This record gives sequence, structure tokens and C-alpha cells, in this order.
Amino acid sequence: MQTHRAKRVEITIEQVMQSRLTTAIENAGVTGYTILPVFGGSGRSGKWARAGQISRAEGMLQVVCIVRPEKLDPLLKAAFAVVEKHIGVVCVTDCEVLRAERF
Amino acid sequence: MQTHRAKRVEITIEQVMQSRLTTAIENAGVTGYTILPVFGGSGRSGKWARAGQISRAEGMLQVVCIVRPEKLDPLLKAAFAVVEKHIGVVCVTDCEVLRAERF
Amino acid sequence: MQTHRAKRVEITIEQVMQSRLTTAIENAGVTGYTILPVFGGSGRSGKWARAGQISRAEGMLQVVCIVRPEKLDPLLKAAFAVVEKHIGVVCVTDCEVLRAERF
Amino acid sequence: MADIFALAAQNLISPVVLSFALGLFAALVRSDLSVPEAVAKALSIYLLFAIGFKGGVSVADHGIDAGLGLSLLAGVIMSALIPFIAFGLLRVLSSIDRLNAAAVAGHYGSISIVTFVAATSVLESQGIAAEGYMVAVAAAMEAPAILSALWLVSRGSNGHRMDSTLWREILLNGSIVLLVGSFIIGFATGPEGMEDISGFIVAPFTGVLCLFLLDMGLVAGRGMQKGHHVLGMGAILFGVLMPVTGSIIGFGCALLLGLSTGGTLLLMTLSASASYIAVPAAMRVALPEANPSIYLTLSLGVTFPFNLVAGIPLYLALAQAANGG
Amino acid sequence: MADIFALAAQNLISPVVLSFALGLFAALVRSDLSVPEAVAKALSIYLLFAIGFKGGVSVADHGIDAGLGLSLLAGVIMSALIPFIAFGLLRVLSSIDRLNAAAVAGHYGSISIVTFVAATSVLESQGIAAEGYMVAVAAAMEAPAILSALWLVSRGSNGHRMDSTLWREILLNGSIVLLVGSFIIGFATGPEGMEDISGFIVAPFTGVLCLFLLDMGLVAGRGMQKGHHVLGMGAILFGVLMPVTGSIIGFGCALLLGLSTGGTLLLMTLSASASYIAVPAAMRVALPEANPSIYLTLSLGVTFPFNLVAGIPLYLALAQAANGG
Amino acid sequence: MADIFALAAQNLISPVVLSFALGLFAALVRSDLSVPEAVAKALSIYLLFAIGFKGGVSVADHGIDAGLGLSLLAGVIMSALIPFIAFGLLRVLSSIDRLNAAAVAGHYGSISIVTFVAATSVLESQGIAAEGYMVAVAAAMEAPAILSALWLVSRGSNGHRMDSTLWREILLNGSIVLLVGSFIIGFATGPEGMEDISGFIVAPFTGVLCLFLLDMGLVAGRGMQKGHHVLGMGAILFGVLMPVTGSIIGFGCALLLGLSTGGTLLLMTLSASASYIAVPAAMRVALPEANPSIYLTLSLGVTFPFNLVAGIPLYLALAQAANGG
Ligand SMILES: Nc1ncnc2c1ncn2[C@@H]1O[C@H](COP(=O)(O)O)[C@@H](O)[C@H]1O
Ligand SMILES: Nc1ncnc2c1ncn2[C@@H]1O[C@H](COP(=O)(O)O)[C@@H](O)[C@H]1O
Ligand SMILES: Nc1ncnc2c1ncn2[C@@H]1O[C@H](COP(=O)(O)O)[C@@H](O)[C@H]1O
Ligand code: NA
Ligand code: NA
Ligand code: NA
Repeated sequence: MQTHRAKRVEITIEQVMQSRLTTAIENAGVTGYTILPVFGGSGRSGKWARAGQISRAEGMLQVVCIVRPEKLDPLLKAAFAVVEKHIGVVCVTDCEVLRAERF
Repeated sequence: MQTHRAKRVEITIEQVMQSRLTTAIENAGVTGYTILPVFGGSGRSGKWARAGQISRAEGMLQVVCIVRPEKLDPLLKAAFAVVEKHIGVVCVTDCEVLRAERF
Repeated sequence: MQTHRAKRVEITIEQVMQSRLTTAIENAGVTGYTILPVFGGSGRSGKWARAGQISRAEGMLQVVCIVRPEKLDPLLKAAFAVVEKHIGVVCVTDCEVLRAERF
Repeated sequence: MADIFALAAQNLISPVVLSFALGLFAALVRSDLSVPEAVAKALSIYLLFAIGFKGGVSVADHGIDAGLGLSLLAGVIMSALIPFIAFGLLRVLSSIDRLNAAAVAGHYGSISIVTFVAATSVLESQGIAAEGYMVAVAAAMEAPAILSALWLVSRGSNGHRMDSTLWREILLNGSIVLLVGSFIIGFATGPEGMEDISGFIVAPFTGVLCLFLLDMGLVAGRGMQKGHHVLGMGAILFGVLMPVTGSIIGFGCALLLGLSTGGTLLLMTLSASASYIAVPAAMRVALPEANPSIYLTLSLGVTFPFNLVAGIPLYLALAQAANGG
Repeated sequence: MADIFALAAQNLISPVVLSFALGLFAALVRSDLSVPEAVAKALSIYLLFAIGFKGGVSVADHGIDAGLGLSLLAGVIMSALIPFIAFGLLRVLSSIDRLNAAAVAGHYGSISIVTFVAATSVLESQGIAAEGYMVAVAAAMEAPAILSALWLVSRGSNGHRMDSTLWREILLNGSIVLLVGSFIIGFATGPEGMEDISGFIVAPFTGVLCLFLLDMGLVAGRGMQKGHHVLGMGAILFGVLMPVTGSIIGFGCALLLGLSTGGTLLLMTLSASASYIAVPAAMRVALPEANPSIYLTLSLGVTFPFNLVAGIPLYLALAQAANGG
Repeated sequence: MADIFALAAQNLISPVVLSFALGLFAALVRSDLSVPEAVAKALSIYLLFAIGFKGGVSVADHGIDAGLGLSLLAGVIMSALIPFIAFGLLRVLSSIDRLNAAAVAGHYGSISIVTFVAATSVLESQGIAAEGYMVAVAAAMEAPAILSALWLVSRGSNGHRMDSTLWREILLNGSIVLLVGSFIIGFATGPEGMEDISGFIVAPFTGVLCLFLLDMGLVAGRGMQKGHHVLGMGAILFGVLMPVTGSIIGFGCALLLGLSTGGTLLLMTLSASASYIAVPAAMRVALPEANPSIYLTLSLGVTFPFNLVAGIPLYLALAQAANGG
């Protein structure tokens, strides 16, 4: 089937930052994203697991945005401004999408 | 380690369509897939979040299938037939897998 | 923005193996990973769904590690040693990351 | 008349209604208060199980009579016919297109089980008895309206929107199975069974209902915020007039069936209420082009609060007037 | 004999058993009824906490005697030995291979805590007392069977299937810690502690058990659909004969220990029941080559329903006969 | 003095405290026992709803007096001032840097609602009454401390760490809205409302608190394991001295306000306790550079257990001495 080149950006970030991140990427002109729950993880700031926390302060989640290649840079700039001081990871992959008119 | 080329297809779709989608991709000869929960998201049909819904009608999920390159086209055709009229996104990435005999 | 090449390794594995897998990949020098919950899936060992199980024995999850290219091989070896006899899938994708100093 | 207001006021300051208001408030000020999805589901499993079981025990207690069969029949007929009235009313009052109007109409033929539960809890607090089998009538009214809605859409076109999978999903959806199943369990085990589990399904019932309505308020409030711009004044008017219309139809049926005051209220509430679980799910599958914001906002954001706050006391007043109560 | 049937019938039409049947039915007709994983876990935490606490309070009430130590010992020995019998019986009755047979055998040496809870709820509804420490016996019987199963597999081979991590996971698994912990809490706080929390762990207990069994029915039904083709007639026969065999061994031990009627029923139930939580998890780690469909379907899909519906009344009849009850 | 020990011992062997100890134990031996996140959230929604509602009913029962307004004011002032004391004490006792010390200080000005609930449950079991409006004081004390902490950080620098979004998030966070909302519902519906739902919010209350504290124990234990190496002896000492200091300030305020014995205990508990929900979340947003291990371990791993086990009986003894109780 006919597919179109796009970029898949996966941002792992603290739950408390969710609305700030999505607002920032919306301001960068990105309208579509999907938020995935995260069970736990490990990084420079140590390990954590969802079951072992009572405080809303600790959870993380993933925001996945699929964008046209030309929107990648504004998206990364917007995401970086939010993630910068916070823990978290930004990862970009090449991908192909169906129905390009949606992105 | 020895790896083998494959395609990773990630389909974001409404929960109510889950069994229809998996049946369709099974009919297309794909036997393996993994279903991920989705917390929330945004797209042309607006924003939604899992916590804010009481109706089974609104949730989404992701179906991830890793397939040999030659199975990609039948898989996309099958997925597209289901997704077509519905909201949702299909995204394909190149990948490498261990244990190719499984796919 | 400036990005750096890396590898995204996605390992789908049984929940009971989680700590064994993360210990193994930590021993291979990988310090960062994110664990995603899985709703259900299908493979050579049949279908399963989270809602239909009462036994801790059946759930699966995904461990996603983003690593520098040179750490890929030790990571795959470590993961493979754990996954070998168990059901599960390992999938590697090329990616780009911000803030390379973190990996 | 003064009585209606007194009853309405008393209804308004009950923990149940105020919990709903709290949820609504929290959503409208965009507080991060939220009830996890799994917990909301647990609460609804609890309510369905308890309400079904109590209904069954009550039927076991009083015996089955012809009323059961006739009421079921009346419920099915109302569920199938109300969508046509709703469709007409909505097309007259608003500019919503045929497809979306049909989708909305299906919701109003079907029922909202929480509205039903809220009505039973008003009956309980007033000490008014009702036919236990109304629970079964509720279950019977869930599905027929969906067919009518799809017929309204495909009329004249070649629409094959129902497949057998969807049929099975509708008829065997979790709420119906649980409601009917626990009704049968209650019927089979009777008052003895009730004794075993009343510490679970009776004593904490109203409190659990409060938490559930807190969550309903959150959901309704979020729905209003998201959906209010898709609804014009006409549609909102429909969301208030339609339940009243439905309740009058239910009232007529109840008179014909000779139901008690309590049973009359419950049948009125069923026909006045609009589905927000089973029908939306079926519509997403069968009518994906219809806009869920429209039907969810109308059902959850307009009609549900109206019924909870004003409708139920109104219907009860009417039911009492008719039964000389 | 007539008594057994009367008891069986009475057991059958209890809310607890019928809730299980409802779940089973819903799964078999492929309804989408489901209990979220988090809720199922919460229900099981509740049951373990309540049953452990009550056991502890009862021991605090009646004092510790030699029976406790001897019963624990008997439990450990039974758990370790029953797998050998199960292994032999399964190899005779079916063509299941050595590895899978050993995995299954481990399940039958260990115990199912819900079956135990169901038995205590039958005792309660009949007003029959039991030794409170049977809860501790249940905890002690969880793990030994796993060792026997692994020994059966590695006999003659060089299998090092247990590592210290797995050891820790088994002995400190959540259910054991919670059961033993709440037993100790109940023992330490005694009847006074019970007064504090009986509104939580006594009054709603049977109702919560119903919801839990509803979920067990769903899970068992889905397991049956998935697993029935992996089990031949021989294996299914094993799933019925083995609990009866286990119960007889438990009966013998109970006689030797001089347990009360209630205690006898509970020990019989423990030895008759098959694990579906702790052992499957250990088997996935230690014996990944074994097919979980086989052992889960046997344990959850055959033996659990058998014990719940027919086994417990049967064992109780025997226990009463022996104790002149 | 002997009384304090007797009370402490009695407090120690309550189901509530022992459940916490069980969770702590399970975490420290790395058992896989865990309470799903959704369930923990449900338990906390339940506790907030119940405690708010009861407070409101009690105010409705006894009428509002000037004490309410003055107590709210006192609470706000204490919440705003205690961080300065905490900051000073922590900088003296440990080598924790300015930024992290400020973050910690914010936690100690704010409050822990579970500690408050545990104190009310001690009062209940002792049959000591308290001002119902202390619940409102608890809500009022949540936020001011956050401002003081941020002021401590930005003093001298140009820090604009608060934006209006964060303001809204703090003031309308779920716990505050639910606590205040259910307080108002309780006040509005009064004893009649209480009658409707006491089977839900009174009878099972202490038992639910046990399960919640089991989970708190698990979380605190995991926090200790993860965080103990970030805390030196000085910081741990702070975690014990600071609640005592806070309680004395609270004691002084209670004397000035003329609170009852129960009210005195509650105000002391509020000022002694440290936040572990609202403040950490705000700190992650406003002070991402601060290390959460430090403030969470101190608040949850040191001060919370101290208050639960030793603090509350101590504060109660003092409150009773002062009130001649
Ligand atoms: N290399 C990585 N691969 C995948 N996820 C990571 C990686 N590093 C960090 N993370 C995720 O990001 C979170 C915060 O990481 P950090 O900022 O390094 O503490 C972790 O808890 C993980 O969920
Ligand atoms: N560009 C995108 N990137 C990631 N997910 C998307 C994107 N667009 C849509 N989605 C997901 O697909 C759902 C439906 O999208 P839509 O059909 O555009 O309303 C959204 O709620 C998102 O979860
Ligand atoms: N081709 C695949 N694509 C994505 N996920 C897969 C695939 N094959 C297997 N899986 C996942 O791995 C689990 C075990 O697979 P298996 O070992 O084939 O039984 C399945 O339940 C799926 O969650
Ligand atoms: Na209706
Ligand atoms: Na056994
Ligand atoms: Na404080």
C-alpha cells in the first residue's frame, strides 16, 4: 500500500509534566499524539515502579507523536524546552504512515 | 548477534475495534502481535484521557505487529480495511529481530 | 536540533522474568530502560489478555532500552540469554536521541 | 406543587446528588481529581450486581406474576419506538444531520442504569416499594433501540451495519449479563442468599453510589467542556424535553400495566434516561462516522444531570399523584 | 447420603457458587464482562487479609496448643509428598510427558487459597467452628510442593532449576507474606482488634467473595476455552480424581491430628485443592518449557470448579461422619 | 509517664499500626506484595471522602463558631512559617544544600492527610471528641508551605518558579477538592446524610485504613531502601526532631485557640506531619533540580512512621495533660 515518510518521536517524561509537554507540542503545530502509560523504569535518577509509589510525583509516561519530517525540528525544540531541566528521554525514529493527510 | 530484517507496524485504534482488527490481521496470515494500553491522546477528533471516561466507547489501544517484510503489504491492507472509517493511525518502522523463525 | 544515532531495543517478555531481564541488562552495562505494561497479545504460545487472568504467571510487559550503537551487541547477548528459553520477542530499531550524554 | 419542590429540595441535598455536583464542579474547574478507570469499573460492577441481586430477591419474595412478562414486553416496545420520537424531535429542534440524529435517538430509546439506581435509592429513602422485576425490564430495554437507530440511518440506503459479531456484543455485553445474572442469582437464593451478602450489597450501597456519582460528575463535566460547542441551544433543549417526553410514555405504559407507585417511577425513569455505555460502544462500531461528542454530551452532560436533579423528583410526584400516593 | 445431596444442593444455590457459575457462563458465551486486573488483585488482597486476620484472632481467643505445630508439620509433609502421587496418577491416566506431568504435580501438592476461603464460608454458614491456625497451615503448604516438582523433573538429569532468587520469590511471595502477616496481626490484636475492623472484614466478606468468584469463573471459563484441546479425557479424569485422592490423605492426617470437624474439612480442602497463583509463577521461571495451558486448565478449569461445587460438600459430609457430627 | 507508654503500647498493637509494619517488613525483605496503583488511589479517595464528610456532619451537628475561622487562619500561618524553621533546622543538622533543604522544608509546612486520619482513628478508639472543622484546617494547610519553600529558593535570585498553571494545580489538586467538597456535602446533608451512608464511611473505615497503611508501609519501605544512602544521620535526626518541633508549635496554637483535647491532638498532628502527595508533585514541577529521594525518604520513610508509631501517642499525652484530660 501507498505509505508516506514521517518521523515517530517518543518522549518519556514525568507524569506531572504531561500537560505542559502537550501544550508545548500543540503550540509547535503538532495536533496528534498518543500517551502511553509506563510501569517503571531506570535511569540516571534511579529506578522506580508504578506499584511502589503513592505519590503522584513519581510516575512517568510516554508521549508518542508521529509528524511529517518538516515538523520534526519545531517539535523537538518545543519538547526540549520542557524536558530540559527534567528527567526523561527523547527518541526519534524514521517511519512510514498510511493516510498522510492526517499528519 | 545475528539479527534479521523485519517491519514493526504500530496501529493505534479504538478499543471497540480490537477484536475486529486482530481477526483481520490473523486472516492476513499474521500470528503474532502485542496490545499496549493507551492513556490518552489527541487527534483530529479531539482529546481524550482514560481517567475521564466511563464509557467503554472511548478508549484506544495500540496493536504492535512485527512481521517479515513480505508480509507487510497483506497486513497493511487488512489493517486499513478495518481502520478506514475509524479514527486511528498506522505507522511502520524498519527493525531487526532475533530468532527470525518466529515471524 | 542536534541529535545522535542510537539503537532502540524493545523486548516483550513475561512479567515473571522482569527482574531477571533487568538485572541481566544492567550487568551488560545498560543503565536506562523503560518498562511498558502490555494488555494482551498473541504468538506461538497462543493468545492472552490481562483482564482474563488471575495468575501472576501469565502477564507480559515490554522493556525498552535506548543505547549507543556500540552497546547494542552486549545488550542483545544479555537479553537473549534470558529470553532464550522463554516466550517473547526482541526488536531493534535505529533511532536518534537528544542529549546523547545520557546513554 | 409545594410537595414537588420540597421533594426536589430534599433530593438535591442528598449525599448522592451532591457527590455528582462535586464531580461536576471539580471537572469544570479542571481539578486533577480523577477516579481510575479500573475503580470506576469496579464500582459499576458492584452496583449492577447489587441492584440485580436485590431485584431477584424481591421477585423471589413476592412471586412471579403476569406483570413480569407484560412489563418486559412493554419495555422492549418502548425501547424500539422511543428512538423514532427522539429522532423527530431532534430534527425539529436542531440542525443536527440525519446520521448523528439517528445515533442520538438510539441512546434515548435505551436506558441508563445509574439513573435507574438513583431512582431506586430515592424510593428506598422514601420507603416506597417497587416491583423487583423492573431490573429485568431495564436489561430488556438496553438493546432494541440500537436496531431502531440503525434502521433510521439505513432507511432507503443499502446499509448493512449490523453483523453477527456486533449482535453478540450488544446482547451479551457485560452489563446485561451481570444484571440479568445477578437477578437470577438473587431469585434463586432468595432471602437466605440476601442474608449472606447484605453486609456487602445493602449496608454500603448508598455510599458506593456516591463515589460512583462523583466519578459520573467528573466525566459529565469533562464531556461538557469538550462537547458544549458541538451542541446548539436546540440540541440542549432536546436533552431536557426528551426525557420528559420519554417519562410520559413510560407513565402511560405503567398505568396500562397497573404498576405500583415505585414501579411507575422506575419505568418512567427507564424511558426518560439515555444510555451512555452500551449504545455509544455499539455506535462506534456500527456508525463510526457519527460524532461521539454529540451523543455523549447530550446523554451524559445534559440528560443525565437533568434526570438526577429534577427529573426523578418530578416523575415521582406524577407517579404518586396517579397512584393516590 | 440424602444429607450429602441436600448439602450439595444447598451449597449449589448459594450466592458464592452461583457467582462462579455466572462468571463461567459469561466467559463461555464470550461476553465482554471482565473484572479489571487491579480490582481482582484488590479482592484477593482483601480475602487474604481477612482470612489471615480472622485465623489469628481465633488462635488468640483459644490459645496455642501442640496442634498448631503438628498441623504445620503435617501440612509441609503432605505438600511435599502429594506431588509424587499426582505425578504417578497423571502418568497412568494420560499421555502427558514427564516435564509437564511434574509441573502439574507441583500444583496439586500446593494449595488454592480461594478454595480454602470457600470452605470456611461453608463452615460459617453452617455454624461449624474450626481451628484458627489452619490459615497458617495453608501458608506452610504453598511452597514445598514446588521443590518436589522440580526434583521430579531433574531426577537423573543435571537440572539446576532453583536459584536463590527464585527461592526468595516463592517463600516471600505476596500471598504468603500477607496471609501470615495478617494472621500475626490478628493474633497480636486479638478480639479487640477484631472489634475495630469487623465492619470491614466480617460483614461484607461473603459478598466480596461472590465478586471474586465471579472473576474466577470468568478466568476459569476463558482458560477452558483456550486449554480444553490440550487436555485429553485422561487428564480431565485426573483433575477430578486427584482432589478426591488428596482429600483422603488430608482426612487421614486430620484423624491422626485429632482435628475438629471444621479443621478436618479445611485440611481436606487444602490437600484436595491445586495452586493457581504461586506455583504457576514459579513454574514459568523454573520450567519455562512446560506448557502453562496444561497446568492452568487442570487447576483452574477442572479441579477448582469440582472442589467448589462437589468436593467441599463431599469432604464436609465425610468430616462430619468421622466426627460423629 | 507510665500512661504514655501504655498508650504507646496500645497504639502499637492496633491493627492499623501493625498493618503499616507488615507493609514495611514486606518491602524490606523485598517480597513482591504490592497494592495496584488504581487500588491505592481508590483507598485514598475513600479516606478523603469519609474524613471530609464526617467532619462536615460534625460541624453541622455542633454549629459553626468563631473557632473555625480562627483555626483556619492559624493553620495557614503555621503552614507558611514552619518551612522557615524546618529549613534552618535542616541546614544546621545536615549538609543538605540550600535547594534541597528548601524543598524538604516545604513538605514539613504542609500536612499528611493519612497521619491526620490515623490520629482521628486513635481519638475514636479512645472515645475523645474533636472539632469537626479540623478537616478544613487540614485542607487549608496544604498549600501555603509550598510558597514559602519557593521563596526560600529564589531569595536573592530571579526565580520565577510559580506560574498560574502550577497555582491552579496546587489549589485545585484532587485531594483538596475532594476533602473540602465532601466536608461541604457532610455539612449540607448533616446527620440525615450520615445515616444514608454510614454503612459505607463508618463501619468499614478502620479496616480500609489498615489496607491503606499496608500500602503506605510498602511504599515507605521501598523508599527507605532506595533513599537511605542519600540521608546522613543529621537528616534522619531532622526527620524525628522536626515533627516534634512542629507539634509543639501546633500545641501552642491550639492553646491560644482554646481547642478541645481532640482538636489539640489533631492540630499538633497536622503541624507535625509532612506532605507526601501534594508538595512532592509541586516540587517536581517547580524545583526539578531538587532530588525527590531526599524529600520523599524523609517525609515517608522517617517522619511518617515516627508520627504513626510514637508521635501521635506522645502528642495525645501532651494534649490530655494540658486539657486536664
Ligand atoms: N536509555 C534509556 N532507555 C530507555 N528509557 C530510559 C533510558 N534512560 C532513561 N530512561 C527512562 O527515563 C526515565 C528517567 O531517566 P533519567 O532522567 O536518566 O533518570 C527512566 O526512569 C526511564 O523510564
Ligand atoms: N500524529 C499522531 N501521532 C500519534 N498519535 C496520533 C496522531 N494522530 C492521532 N493519533 C492517535 O490517534 C487517535 C485518533 O486520532 P484522530 O483519528 O486524528 O482523532 C488520537 O487520540 C491519538 O491517540
Ligand atoms: N510477531 C509479533 N509481533 C509482536 N508481538 C509478538 C509477536 N510474536 C509474539 N509477540 C508477543 O510475544 C508474546 C509471546 O509470543 P510467543 O513466544 O510467540 O508465544 C505474545 O503474546 C505477543 O505479546
Ligand atoms: Na430511555
Ligand atoms: Na493440594
Ligand atoms: Na506539617
